[in-house]
Amino acid sequence: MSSHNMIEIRGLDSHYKGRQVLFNIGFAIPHKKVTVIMGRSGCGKTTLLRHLIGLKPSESGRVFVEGQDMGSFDEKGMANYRRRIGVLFQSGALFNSLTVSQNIAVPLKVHTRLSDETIRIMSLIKLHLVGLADFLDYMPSQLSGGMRKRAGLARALAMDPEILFVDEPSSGLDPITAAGLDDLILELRETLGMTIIVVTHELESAVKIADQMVVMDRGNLLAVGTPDEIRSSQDETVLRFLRREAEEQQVNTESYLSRLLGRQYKAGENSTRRQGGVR
Amino acid sequence: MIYLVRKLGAIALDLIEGLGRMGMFFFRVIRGVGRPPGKYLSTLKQVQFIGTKSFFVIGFTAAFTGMVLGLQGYYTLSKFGSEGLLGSAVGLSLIRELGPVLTALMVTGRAGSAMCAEIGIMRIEEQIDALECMAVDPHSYLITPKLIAGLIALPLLTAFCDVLGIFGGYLIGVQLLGVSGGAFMDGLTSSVVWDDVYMGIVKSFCFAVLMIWICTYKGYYAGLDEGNFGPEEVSWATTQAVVYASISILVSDYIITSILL
Amino acid sequence: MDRKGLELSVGVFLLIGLLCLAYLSIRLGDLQLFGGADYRVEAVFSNVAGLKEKAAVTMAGVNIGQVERIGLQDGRARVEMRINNGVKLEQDVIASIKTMGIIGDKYISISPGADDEYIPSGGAIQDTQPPLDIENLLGKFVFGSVDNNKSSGQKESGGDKK
Amino acid sequence: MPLRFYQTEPHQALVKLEGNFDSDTAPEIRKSLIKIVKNKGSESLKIDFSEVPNLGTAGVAVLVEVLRAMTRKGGALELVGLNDNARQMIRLARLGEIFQT
Repeated sequence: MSSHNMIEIRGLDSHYKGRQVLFNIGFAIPHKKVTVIMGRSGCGKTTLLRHLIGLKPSESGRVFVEGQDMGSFDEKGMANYRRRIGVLFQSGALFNSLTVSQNIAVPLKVHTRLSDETIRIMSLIKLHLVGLADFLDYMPSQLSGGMRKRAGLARALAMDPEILFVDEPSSGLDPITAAGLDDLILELRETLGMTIIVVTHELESAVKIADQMVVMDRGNLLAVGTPDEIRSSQDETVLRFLRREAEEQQVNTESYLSRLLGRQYKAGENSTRRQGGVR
Repeated sequence: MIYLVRKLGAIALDLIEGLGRMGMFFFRVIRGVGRPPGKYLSTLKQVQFIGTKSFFVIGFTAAFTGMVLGLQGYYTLSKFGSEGLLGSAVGLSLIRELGPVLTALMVTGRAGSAMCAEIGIMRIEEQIDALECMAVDPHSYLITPKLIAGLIALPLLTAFCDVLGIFGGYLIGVQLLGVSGGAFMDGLTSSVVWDDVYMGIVKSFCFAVLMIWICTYKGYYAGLDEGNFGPEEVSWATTQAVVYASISILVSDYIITSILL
Repeated sequence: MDRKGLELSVGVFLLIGLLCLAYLSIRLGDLQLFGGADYRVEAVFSNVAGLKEKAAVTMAGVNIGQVERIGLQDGRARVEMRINNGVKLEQDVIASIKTMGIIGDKYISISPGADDEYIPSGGAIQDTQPPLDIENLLGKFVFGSVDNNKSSGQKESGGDKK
Repeated sequence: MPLRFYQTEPHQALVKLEGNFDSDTAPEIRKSLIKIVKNKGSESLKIDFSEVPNLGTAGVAVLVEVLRAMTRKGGALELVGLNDNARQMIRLARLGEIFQT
């Protein structure tokens, strides 16, 4: 295991309700870099993320954290790993019975012996960072979706994590706020040397923030490289993906017709893999 | 035929897996008692939610149940000329049976369903995942306070229910139907013994555990069977939680009665 | 809700609940919180059919204690009772088993004595009377060897039961 | 105890911190610092960070508290020997101007 890799994934398969959603994924996430995992919605990005934060145990294939197999972590090992990470979920996942500042205080109250006043100042610092300092005592239900997401980011940063996982940071945000979030991610890497993993389908923001890009399609790894490498890639599917060409159009027509007309219409290989999976 | 046998096997395996999961769930919740974070405030909130806010409902239920018992008891007992036994009839049936069961059922409907829905929503909104990712044990953080609060609140609510029910029976029997107040109270005090009160308390403890366990478990694993997590799964889980909790309260009531009697 | 309000409302709940519980257990359930408020006496009966533990012990119709345990001793029934401390039993009291009402519970009635000495804690009542054996009575009535006043009532109730 | 206290001049105090100043150590450091601010009538407090490899947000928050306590007494707080990491941390908290880094 090379020491400059924070996380390494090898030969990871994943099933969800008897359907295979990840096929033999393998790549490495370098230290103190921004890695963007890209792909259309439903391509397995979020599932991959759940493997990386240990919410889904890997069946075949391994996930290594600094050379240690995550599958061999006991409860304590997993807790230690999770104290080093921060996760921003797609919906923000704020606890809706607590105010914004209480939300941020949750990990601090559980893991540290800091005084209430220190915790309050820390929450304020984090909220200021994401531009929500005025909303300290709001309930999550009083915030807009974008604000909730930013508050979720503040909570993910509460424990000064070494590794930050972000699921779809810009979905549901207005363009200006989304750009602000991208800048913040870059600033975090720059100033604190955080290892950041971002899952997104927004090509523009991906290219802007990524040190390394991972392109996925239907549970398969298409390409790994710097944004420049990806852009200059010769691989057809990657190119199509980048050009957002209606690649699905033809294949989809086929599978669409087959679904409409029933069995007699022979579906293409792609579409069978997509719906068929493991029976 | 083979298909049927296979189906049976699958059902049995599912059942065992589910029971195992329920057991593990309970174990983790119990284990959470001694673990950080401090549970003072969250337990207090839950006591307020389960206890204080159920006062009105329980009081109402108890008073009217007691009144009906007074009415029914009077007409039945007066046929044998033993109206004097009304006090002991009302007291015994409330303290041994109706108090614990009614309280548990009302609390299941009022607080258990809400708990299930609350946890279910936290599940579908990834809040439980978020807790896990902060290395906070959701069992200990979310559910243990509810269990402790349930164990505190339910016996007290049951006692409140008993007293108010007896009051209701007294009101009807003595004030309305003219049974002698002394006879009512004397029948009550002489026939109720500590064992009856003890049985009521034991029952309410068991019901508290069952109710919290089932309701939070159903919420925690909302949508697990279907594999998708949405509002429908939460509402389905809530319905199931209330039904299962109520049934197990009634079944365990029979079992406890037959053991303790 | 702020913390003080929360604590107050929970406090009120706990207070009311505990009061109800205390009322049930001490006032109605006769729970003895402090030992030493009573003393033990035993009595041997030839027959205690129908008597249960926790049954009342009375004198002149006043509750003075309860039955603690019923056991067997040499083919006879040995009954342990707890008697309230304030009540002293003379050495020559008579304990008899009676029935409350027609179909009511069995209880022990102690008739007062006149002796100068009292039964100490752990002592025994010497004179006892078993409950009326209704079947026995009925048999005697059928064969006409029982006094009429007493048996007519017994016969009726016995007949009801059968 | 990762804290050393010197009274350099009658009205000046110097505190030298050693070790990480993060959420694990912050509670203790906070207690000592607040005590120093309260007890000694120093008009200015200097905190030496040259032996602090890592400053976390918890540390920054404690510094905010100390600063507040000092200003309330009319004193001043000076941070010296900050390394890059600490400087970044303070800047990230948008407190660079307040602490004059």
